[in-house]
Amino acid sequence: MTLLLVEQKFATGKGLDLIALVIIWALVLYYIYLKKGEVWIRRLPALDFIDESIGRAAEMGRPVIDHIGGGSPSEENAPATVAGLSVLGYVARLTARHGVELISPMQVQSTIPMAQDVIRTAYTMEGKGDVFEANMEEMLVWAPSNANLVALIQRKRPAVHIIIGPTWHEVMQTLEMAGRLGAVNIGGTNRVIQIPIVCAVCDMSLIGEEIFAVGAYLSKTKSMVGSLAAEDWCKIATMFFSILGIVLATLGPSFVKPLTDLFLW
Amino acid sequence: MAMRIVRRQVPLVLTFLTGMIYVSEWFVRETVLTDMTTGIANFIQTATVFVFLFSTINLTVIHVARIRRQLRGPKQLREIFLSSFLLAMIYIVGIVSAYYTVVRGWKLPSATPEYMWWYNNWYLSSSATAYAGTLFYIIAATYRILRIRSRESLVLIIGFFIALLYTTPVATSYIFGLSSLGEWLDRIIVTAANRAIMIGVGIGAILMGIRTLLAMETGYLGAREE
Amino acid sequence: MAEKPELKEKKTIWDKLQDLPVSSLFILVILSMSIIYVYPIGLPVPITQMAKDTFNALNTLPSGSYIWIYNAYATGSIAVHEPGLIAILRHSIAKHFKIILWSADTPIMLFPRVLEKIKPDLDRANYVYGKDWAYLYIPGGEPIWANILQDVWSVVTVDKDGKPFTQMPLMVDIKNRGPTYNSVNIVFFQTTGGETVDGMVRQVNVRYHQMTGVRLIGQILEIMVPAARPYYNAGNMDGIMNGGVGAAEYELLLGRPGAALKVTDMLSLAQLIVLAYWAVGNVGFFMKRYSRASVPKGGG
Amino acid sequence: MEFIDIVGVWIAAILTIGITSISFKETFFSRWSEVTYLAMGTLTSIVWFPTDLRRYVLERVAPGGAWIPLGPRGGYLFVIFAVLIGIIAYGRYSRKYFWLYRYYLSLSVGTGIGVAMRGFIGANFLDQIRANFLSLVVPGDAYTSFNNTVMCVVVLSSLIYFIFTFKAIENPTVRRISIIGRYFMMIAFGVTFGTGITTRINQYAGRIEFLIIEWLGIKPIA
Repeated sequence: MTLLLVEQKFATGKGLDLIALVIIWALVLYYIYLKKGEVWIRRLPALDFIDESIGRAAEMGRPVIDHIGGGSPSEENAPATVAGLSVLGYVARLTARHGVELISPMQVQSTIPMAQDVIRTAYTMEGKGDVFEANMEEMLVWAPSNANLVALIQRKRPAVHIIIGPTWHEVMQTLEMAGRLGAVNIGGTNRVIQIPIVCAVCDMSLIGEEIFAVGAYLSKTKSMVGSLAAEDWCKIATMFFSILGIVLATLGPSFVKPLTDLFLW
Repeated sequence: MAMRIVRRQVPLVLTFLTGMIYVSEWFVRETVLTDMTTGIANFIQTATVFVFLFSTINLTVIHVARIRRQLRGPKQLREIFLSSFLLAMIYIVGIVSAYYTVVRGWKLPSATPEYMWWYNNWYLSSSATAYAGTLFYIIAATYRILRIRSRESLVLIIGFFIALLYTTPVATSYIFGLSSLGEWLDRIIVTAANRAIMIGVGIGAILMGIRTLLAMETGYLGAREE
Repeated sequence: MAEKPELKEKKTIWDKLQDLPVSSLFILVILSMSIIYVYPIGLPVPITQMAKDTFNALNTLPSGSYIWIYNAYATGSIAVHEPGLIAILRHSIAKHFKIILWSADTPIMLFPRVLEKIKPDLDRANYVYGKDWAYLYIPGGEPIWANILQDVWSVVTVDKDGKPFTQMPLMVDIKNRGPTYNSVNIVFFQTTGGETVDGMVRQVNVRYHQMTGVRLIGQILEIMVPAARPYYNAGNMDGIMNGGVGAAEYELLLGRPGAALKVTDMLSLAQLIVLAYWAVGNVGFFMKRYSRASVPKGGG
Repeated sequence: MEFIDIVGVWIAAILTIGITSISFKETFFSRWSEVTYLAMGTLTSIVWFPTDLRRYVLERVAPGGAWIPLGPRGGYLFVIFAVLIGIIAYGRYSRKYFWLYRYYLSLSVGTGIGVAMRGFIGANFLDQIRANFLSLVVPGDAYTSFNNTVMCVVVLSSLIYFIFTFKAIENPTVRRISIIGRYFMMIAFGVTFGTGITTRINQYAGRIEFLIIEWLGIKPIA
């Protein structure tokens, strides 16, 4: 009876999804609260590059453009938008410290307040809250489409152009124009179709999931870095199951069937 | 302290609850949960109706700031002319068209001939060109950036070269084996590499989601209270 | 780019080859595309298996089937998606399918352009709006598509112009046939965003293919095909119309040459020009590097 | 053709040329076109406001509904609360009340994260693992066997490239494997870049078509 009830209440075909999600949650909690985030992490060269290039922008006296992409926060690109915002927060602290002009073009109306809060906090922490208040609207300039972004780049001639977040075709246009005008391009996106373009055109690029790791890396808090280890365990699990599946499939279709069924359960 | 809870903790709890409701709705067939997710989606839809002025306010404020500053040379004048033109267009065309859609019985703007004239001639042509204009950026990048600088870029360029030939109809009809080679690359290498990236992006996004729901990644709310 | 001390180095021909003004490339591409548009050569267009499958997915259905068309293209790709939509509509009309289109804001604004072109076909086949075809305004993503296939009446009850479904025999008929998925034989979607493909496969193919045998085809941009091809290979999609080239192939298969076919000449020529420029840049780069390497150290 | 249509075609042609010229160089003409486009894009949200207001607010508080805030249509209280939150979002212009909009944001981000999490776990993670279960030896079909082997190598080596926190990735052998993965990804990127050019040419062809046929009135030779 109870089983029947469970059967009725539980959506079919999603059994393993739920188990995997629970395991991932457990792993994250384990690394954060029990291991206290004591893990080794490999260097991401793109991040040192951000520091360097903003320093160079300060020497040249040219602005920095940081763009978080055109994803809406209430859709499935939300995680990438949040990742873009954490980079924006870091960049804003650096520009506040060096006294470089920061411009963050906004493509979606509902992300304007988010970016505003991030930049305001960064400037306040560096003791330059008044600079932000005076230039708020110029920093968060409304540029909904590719042509506006390109024109903004042409007008401002940035020294550094950062674009991290969910991006569509505008990434090609902005990166190329910024590069042609002599800016350093740093890019990263979660959208599989646009990754090749970012990777081919940028001076320094973050491929795919690296943009999610950046937030944790930049925060330098141990618990955040710890959660990256959970991510790696997921990849190890992927490899393990893939190899298992490949071995079973090579032995014969009847061997792999139980495993396939498990994944379809 | 109380303010801090209202300002900061309650939104974080709300984020957590909303996220969890959406995730559990996926797994459990329960009318209450479905109703809640539909309710939240509708709620956001309704609330989003009102953010439509953010962009206009931003442009207006920048315009006023430009005028307030002393006029300095032709460049400044040019900017002022352009932004005046911009705001005039937004206010006049926008408000008049909105007025007409109301007068015509609250129909879709597409049923308003006055607006459709603007849409077809002003908006459609410019947006279509802006989107399609990616062509010029991508070919400029091809010429300027795709140089064989290192072994890695050589590999990238081999893929690029084959793909560009493979998608040229005339080349596939004259070069033997090109279309099967291109299709093989597309079907095997690209699929496999995309799959690895998709797995990574998926895991990364889920972990990012967990960090956000656990209120560790609070970047979107500002890193901390001032 | 930090200010480097200016090295007074004479510009060689190789340097010049590397820094040809990009505007020359742009003008060359625009001019060649325009000229070949006016004086087409008619270069051959090979027909791929994918295009044949797409065509057959529609062609093998009995007449009187229901085709549902979801449009989600932006203004920028009207040159790609309009010919595709027109070809599919012409084919459906010729096969006497019942046609239901649905979309959000932008494609509705663009639809009059398409309607103008298919008007003769509609008249010839005596298609009546509301009886044989309908256009619905339904914004929203994947969750909404799931609801549409379950019961379209629960999502909307009026068409794009506000005409109630009760006055439309087609929609009444769909209601009388039970759940909406009984009246869906093939779904065709057009999109410029990658997420639509995944969502459509999940909602149409994965949920209903085994139950009702519904077919799924879609027209996507060429750049999205590598990401979508796994679905086609796995049989989740019965066919993919490969952007503008796919539309041209479809026009050829249908025997109604149209706008897409004219573009293929432009495509061939423009791509060859881009390749030529790219080659020139790389030759400059290599020769420069080669001559640099042969000069004794100290030059820069 | 009426006068207003002729004006329309001319404006469309001027804007087409103007927006194209942005990619060449910044000029007054290109800036004017860009500003026009910005205006048209921005005023769209104003034009749609009455429609959205009717559809998402007024129709939801139409008579015959309920006050209880649940269900697909939502109750009156729910809608009124949403309207309040929507208006509160303008609190961002006040330093004192800027925290108010966080309520709107938290729901919005929560939704996005929830949708992403539940969607990605199946489609991007488990389904992709399942797609890897390929037989390396298909009897009597060397070509498929070869293809499957290549696919497995590419997927596994690329995955190793993305590992962040295991010391093992500093091991030279593992490192070499991850570099192989990176090379495979580069080929894939090159292929996608190449097809990108095709896509854009096809799209721009539409603009050239417009200029030639509708503006210049030249009929192409069939």
